[in-house]
Amino acid sequence: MSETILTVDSVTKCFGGLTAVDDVSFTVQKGEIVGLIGPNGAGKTTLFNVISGYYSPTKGSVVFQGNDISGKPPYHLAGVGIGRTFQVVKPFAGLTVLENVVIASFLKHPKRTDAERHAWQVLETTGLADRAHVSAAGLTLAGRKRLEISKALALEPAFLLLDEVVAGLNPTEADRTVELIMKLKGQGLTILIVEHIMRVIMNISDRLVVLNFGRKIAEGTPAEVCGDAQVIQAYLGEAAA
Amino acid sequence: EERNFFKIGVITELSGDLVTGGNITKRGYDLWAQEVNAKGGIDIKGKKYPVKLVYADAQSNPAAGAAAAERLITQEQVDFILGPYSSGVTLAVAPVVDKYKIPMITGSAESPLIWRNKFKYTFGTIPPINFTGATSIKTLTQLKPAPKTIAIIGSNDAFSKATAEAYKTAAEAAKLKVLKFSIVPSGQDMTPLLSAVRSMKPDIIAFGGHDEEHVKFVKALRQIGYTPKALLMHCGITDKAFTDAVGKDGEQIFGTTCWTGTAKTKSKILWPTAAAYAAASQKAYQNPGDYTQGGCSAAGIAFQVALQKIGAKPGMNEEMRNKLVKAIEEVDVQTFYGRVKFATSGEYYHANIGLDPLTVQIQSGKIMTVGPKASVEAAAQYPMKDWKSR
Amino acid sequence: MNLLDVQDISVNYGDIQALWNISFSVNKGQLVALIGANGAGKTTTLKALCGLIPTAAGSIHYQGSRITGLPVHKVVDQGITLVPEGRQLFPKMTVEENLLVGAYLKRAHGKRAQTLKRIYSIFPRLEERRTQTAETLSGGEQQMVAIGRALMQDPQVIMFDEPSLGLAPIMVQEVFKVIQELHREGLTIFLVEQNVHQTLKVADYCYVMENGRIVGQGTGKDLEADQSIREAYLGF
Amino acid sequence: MKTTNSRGPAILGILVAALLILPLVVHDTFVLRVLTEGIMWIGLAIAFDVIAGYTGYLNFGHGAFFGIGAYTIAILMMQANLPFWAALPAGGLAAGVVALIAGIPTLRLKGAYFAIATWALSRAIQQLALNVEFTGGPDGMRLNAFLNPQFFYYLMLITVGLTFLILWYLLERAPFGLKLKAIREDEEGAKALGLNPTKLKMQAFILSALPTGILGGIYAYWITFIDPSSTLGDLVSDQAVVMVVFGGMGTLFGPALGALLIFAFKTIFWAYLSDFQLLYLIILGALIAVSVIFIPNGLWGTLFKRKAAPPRREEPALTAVVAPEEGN
Amino acid sequence: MELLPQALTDGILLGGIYITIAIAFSLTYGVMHVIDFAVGEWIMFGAFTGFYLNKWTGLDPFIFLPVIFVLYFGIGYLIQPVIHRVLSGTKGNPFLMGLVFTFGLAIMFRGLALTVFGFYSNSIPSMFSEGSFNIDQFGITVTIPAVRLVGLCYALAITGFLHYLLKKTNFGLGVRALAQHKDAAGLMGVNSKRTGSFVYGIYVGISAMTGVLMGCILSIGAQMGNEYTIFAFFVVVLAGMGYLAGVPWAALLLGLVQSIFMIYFNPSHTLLAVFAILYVILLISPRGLFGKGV
Ligand SMILES: Nc1ncnc2c1ncn2[C@@H]1O[C@H](COP(=O)(O)OP(=O)(O)OP(=O)(O)O)[C@@H](O)[C@H]1O
Ligand SMILES: Nc1ncnc2c1ncn2[C@@H]1O[C@H](COP(=O)(O)OP(=O)(O)OP(=O)(O)O)[C@@H](O)[C@H]1O
Ligand SMILES: [Mg+2]
Ligand SMILES: [Mg+2]
Repeated sequence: MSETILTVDSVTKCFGGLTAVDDVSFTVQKGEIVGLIGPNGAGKTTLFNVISGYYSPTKGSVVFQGNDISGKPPYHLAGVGIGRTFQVVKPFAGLTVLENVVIASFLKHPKRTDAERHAWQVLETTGLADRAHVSAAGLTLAGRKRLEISKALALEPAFLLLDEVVAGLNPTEADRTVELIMKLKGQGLTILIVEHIMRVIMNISDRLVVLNFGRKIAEGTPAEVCGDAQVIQAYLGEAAA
Repeated sequence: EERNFFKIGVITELSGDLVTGGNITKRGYDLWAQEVNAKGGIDIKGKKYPVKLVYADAQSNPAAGAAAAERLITQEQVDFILGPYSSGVTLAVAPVVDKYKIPMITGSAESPLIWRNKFKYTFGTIPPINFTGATSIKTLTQLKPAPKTIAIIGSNDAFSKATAEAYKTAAEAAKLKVLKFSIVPSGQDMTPLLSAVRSMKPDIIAFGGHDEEHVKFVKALRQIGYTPKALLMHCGITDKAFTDAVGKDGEQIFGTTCWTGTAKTKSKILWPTAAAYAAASQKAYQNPGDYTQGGCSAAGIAFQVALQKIGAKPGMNEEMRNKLVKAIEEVDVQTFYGRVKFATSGEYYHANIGLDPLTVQIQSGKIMTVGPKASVEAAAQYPMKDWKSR
Repeated sequence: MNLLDVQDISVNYGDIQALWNISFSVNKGQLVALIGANGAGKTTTLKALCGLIPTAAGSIHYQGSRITGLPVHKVVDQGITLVPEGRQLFPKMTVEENLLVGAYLKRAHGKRAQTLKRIYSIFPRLEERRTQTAETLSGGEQQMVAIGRALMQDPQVIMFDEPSLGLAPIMVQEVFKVIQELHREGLTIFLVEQNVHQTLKVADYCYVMENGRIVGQGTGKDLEADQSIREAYLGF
Repeated sequence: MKTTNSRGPAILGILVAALLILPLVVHDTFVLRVLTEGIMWIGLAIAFDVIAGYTGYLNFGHGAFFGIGAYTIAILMMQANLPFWAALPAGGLAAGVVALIAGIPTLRLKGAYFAIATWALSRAIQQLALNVEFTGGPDGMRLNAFLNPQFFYYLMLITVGLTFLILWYLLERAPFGLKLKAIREDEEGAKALGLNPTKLKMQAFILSALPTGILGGIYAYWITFIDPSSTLGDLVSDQAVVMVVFGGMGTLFGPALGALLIFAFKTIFWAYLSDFQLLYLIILGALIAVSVIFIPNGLWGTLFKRKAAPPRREEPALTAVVAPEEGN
Repeated sequence: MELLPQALTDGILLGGIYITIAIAFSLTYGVMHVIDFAVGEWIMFGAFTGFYLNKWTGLDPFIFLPVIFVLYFGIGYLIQPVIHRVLSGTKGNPFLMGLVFTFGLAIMFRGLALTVFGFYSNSIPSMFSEGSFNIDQFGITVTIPAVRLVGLCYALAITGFLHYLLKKTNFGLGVRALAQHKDAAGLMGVNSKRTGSFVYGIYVGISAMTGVLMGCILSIGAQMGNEYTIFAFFVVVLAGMGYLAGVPWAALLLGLVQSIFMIYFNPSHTLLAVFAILYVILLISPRGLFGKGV
């Protein structure tokens, strides 16, 4: 497995005077799970937003499956196979869970009946099928996080960006989500994930990229990164060491 | 339908932007009906038929006006109609009354547009503004020392703009130099514009607008402290409400109208004189009434005269109504309002051309006619006294 | 006597009942924790306690007097405060203004200069950022402001709703350190957390919630030893 | 929602059939006129709801499309001497083109800003009509009278009926409606799912403008007189807002019901209680205020307990920045 | 060119009027997130109250400003809970509902006013309506009507007062907190109901006082409200909704545009220009002139 699916090439993103992402480069290979970690405010979500087209990079470029996608709008990227979730889960609150997913299914299934059938399948996979007709606003946090994943999956993406989909879940719920992620990996999906819960991130990631103050300070297997003095000092804290 | 009273539809603006004008027309129609009924009704060949007014609010909206006409005609089965305050609503109502062949006389709408359309069943007792506007300009130019320059401002609604244009045409004809001619959006504060006007020092400032704008205009002029030799507005100033609102700042303002409560008119029908009408109005509404209200009462009288002439009884059929239209076209009568006679051809088709337009001036809170010569009650006070020394 | 006494409270969201006859109590100076699955009703419990949502039944007593049904501003006036889920700072205000709003109450207003100093000594980071608007702070910094703001009220009971949520490990340790510190200083603490391991370590006493009901209780050690609790809430 | 989807069309079918034979039974032209106007308001309300209820953009300048349609037809018929049938589509087209041109910049605005920008735009258009020659300025325009009540009744019925059907298909059956709702709920989030909000909003705006312009055109020919204050004023926009909110936003039946009831209330009051004309304003105002308090979901939403009612969004936008990890 | 000083003066004075109309309105929007369609009607009610008080007592209407403030403060204070209820509803879209609610109020108030006050226009006389200051120096001629100057001073005083209240008092801190996050403000001990009522009361009170001023400068009538509502919206949006500090600048800009347009361009296009400018500014800067609206 060494086909590169995503290349982040010296990406910098500034907001006014603030450099949220500072000259970050890394690659993601097809089929692997890469964890993106770093202290709060390190620029992880910002980098996600750059990759998924919400921001265009101030400098640098993002190459996806050989095409330069920097600056392309999100809906275009959804079309070429990039699915993402949001750290702040925002379901379409006025719609049902099913409708939420159907909207994403339209991308590959323009007919409404097909889209609905596909959405049901996705909900089965993510374990939300029994809540399909519930208003999305009535879901618990765990449910909403799962809905967030369902919507991204309904796009039938090749590459998935998950932003803190486990945060706030209790350990059991977290385990179920981890299982789901592993299952998706099994289906050949490539995943870039942000998470603060070490128990989760260390277990599922093939590789880790660590950001601090917008810069990449480390990259490697979980074990390598855990031992990195800089990472301990900036992110993990003494207790973890 | 057999009835022993005349059922008359009234379409006017009882709500919406033009509620003020609409209510003034209502007073005019009501006062006429009251007076007729106090005398037992309209005397048709010795039998008296009282009148009953059925109102329909046009909501200051042409569509509502048309619906009102349709309702009054088809559901209320009125004998004829007294018409709206504004030209816009009148223009929407006229085709409907034409279609059903129901005569309508409006006591107010005075845009020249109505008459150009030559609606067969629509009449009006107030002469169009382009007909009346010239008189005042003429009166002013005859004053000494003769004014040489004029600034004309009009609000951007159909009536006010027509007023301003009428003044402009008349001023150019009278060889006055028009220093400024501006149309302004309705309801705005005109102070900056008047500052510009002030710098040109015109002898006359003429303004076409509605009630509320008149008040704003005078106050703005007063606030910037420019006193022209003559300030001319339209008939709006003849309403008592105007003098009430502006007080002594209203003194010596000129206006154009075709009737005042002191007009020298004589009549055998209902009120013998304008003064008698004004007194009746004062009694009913604590307001002597203005030319719009008078015009509306006169519209009733015009119907009355035509009905009597053809001996029409309530519940007229189409033939009778056509006769009535013919009779209205032939009306030529002296009323408290002056002579009512409708044109039967030309650009004033079915508008009242029997009246002599008047130039009036507010003197000691009263509306005095200062021109033309035949109607003069008092000499024009000219030039206007400075705002500050009042 | 219990400082805070909750008896049989129920809460509804429209047709849905979220809490079913919840009872528990908190002693003065204790650190009591509440754990449970997502959607168990923990946040709801906290909101009901401080009057942010109405209770359908039951009673809440604080220092022996009934506070059920009091509006939130009256409850906090009595000395209870909440560090809410998601921090809920005033985004356009600076750090210092956020803290000063904490001293809005009469009780706290007089000594606000003093308390402010103390908070800056606990969180020196905040003093560095005092003129920065809250919305531009990092997640951990925001959490510090939220805690500081609650402390500005000079409360006797402070309730935390998932203070470690979304924080980097190093910040989580920091927050737990502060909580323990406040506990040592004698504040009464009611802690809702998803980070069950840590929580059970620091709590004097702990309640477990499920589907809107209290289903278990005990000291932190007891619960950690309990097999069913381990399976349900500790994972792995 | 399921129930309205299946039963709604059936009830609607019966209703349409009744409406179609009505003029054969009822000869009272006033009743026909009132019905014609009532149907027109239904059309205006549902067209308004495409952008307001489905897409979440409250257009306070909806009346501008109506006026543009009316003026286009008046100008084409009176100045270019086109027959009505040729002018009518142009009315809708003109409104659509204005929607396209105005939509590109305005649809970038959010919430109250969009509402007020569209309102300012409609005011500007009104001022424009007051100030150019070919519209007749404040004098307005008169069209040649063709006063056939049946003709206008059927024309209005067919236009609004078709509008309803097309909208119903697009919004309730085809993916389009659901996509619009996604934008209403969360425009940013919708992008991640492959939706192009700019394009969809544009389509909705034009879809809202087209029928409105056509209705304006029919109105002009029917009433025979138009001027800036009656066709380009606040009347249409204001009424549309009230009708849609009263009936229930984000559905087609809600606005239709709202339009019908409010129009009926107005008309009955106007026709039969005209002595209380000012009381009417007081009652209408109070009715609006009270209905907002007691039926915040609108009549339709309350009667049929829609689950999909947009719930209350807590502190808008602000908290999102501060509280990236939102809980419940 | 000789007209320029006067044009600027007129524009600034007109701007002063717009400040008075909009400033309190902006405050309520900022705190309660309600777009009050009835703002013009509050101005109208205040104007008529001043008119009748003057008529009955013969005293200068400015003397009654405090009375009118207190009276309308009370009315606003009492009405606010209803608006609050609408805005904190859990169903529908409360923001829209609030908008429609006040829209209903405005219609009702207009009907009430037409019934009670009648349909005539009027004017309020005051000791200030007479005088004016004339500057005639260095070839510059400028007239400043006293009553408009008073209006400008009033506007600045109110602006100063609101600024002080919001920025320097504990109450103001609570108000600002409430504006940004209702629940969190409650947790800080801010009584959201009472504070909301206070703010709404202040707004209604100030608007009513403004009405008296308008009656002295311009005219009054039962249907006058609509015009003021339009300009209040205009200024508040231009300033950035709820951004109080932007209001004076937006108001002055509006006044100046109107004045300069009336003097130097075709006056008939004044409103066209005004609306077009609002439109264009919103497109360039979607959150008002300063980009600081909420
Ligand atoms: N739209 C924006 N405008 C200005 N600053 C921003 C914006 N978005 C993010 N930032 C800033 O950029 C920095 C990086 O933020 P980002 O959200 O990417 O952090 P993060 O690594 O995801 O943190 P966390 O773990 O807390 O979610 C922060 O300082 C943040 O305040
Ligand atoms: N505003 C609301 N409207 C309707 N239901 C709600 C609302 N808030 C919470 N609920 C429901 O009440 C139940 C309890 O929610 P609560 O937020 O108290 O859970 P929690 O234990 O705090 O969960 P978490 O760990 O996810 O924060 C859940 O089923 C939730 O869906
Ligand atoms: Mg993040
Ligand atoms: Mg919670």
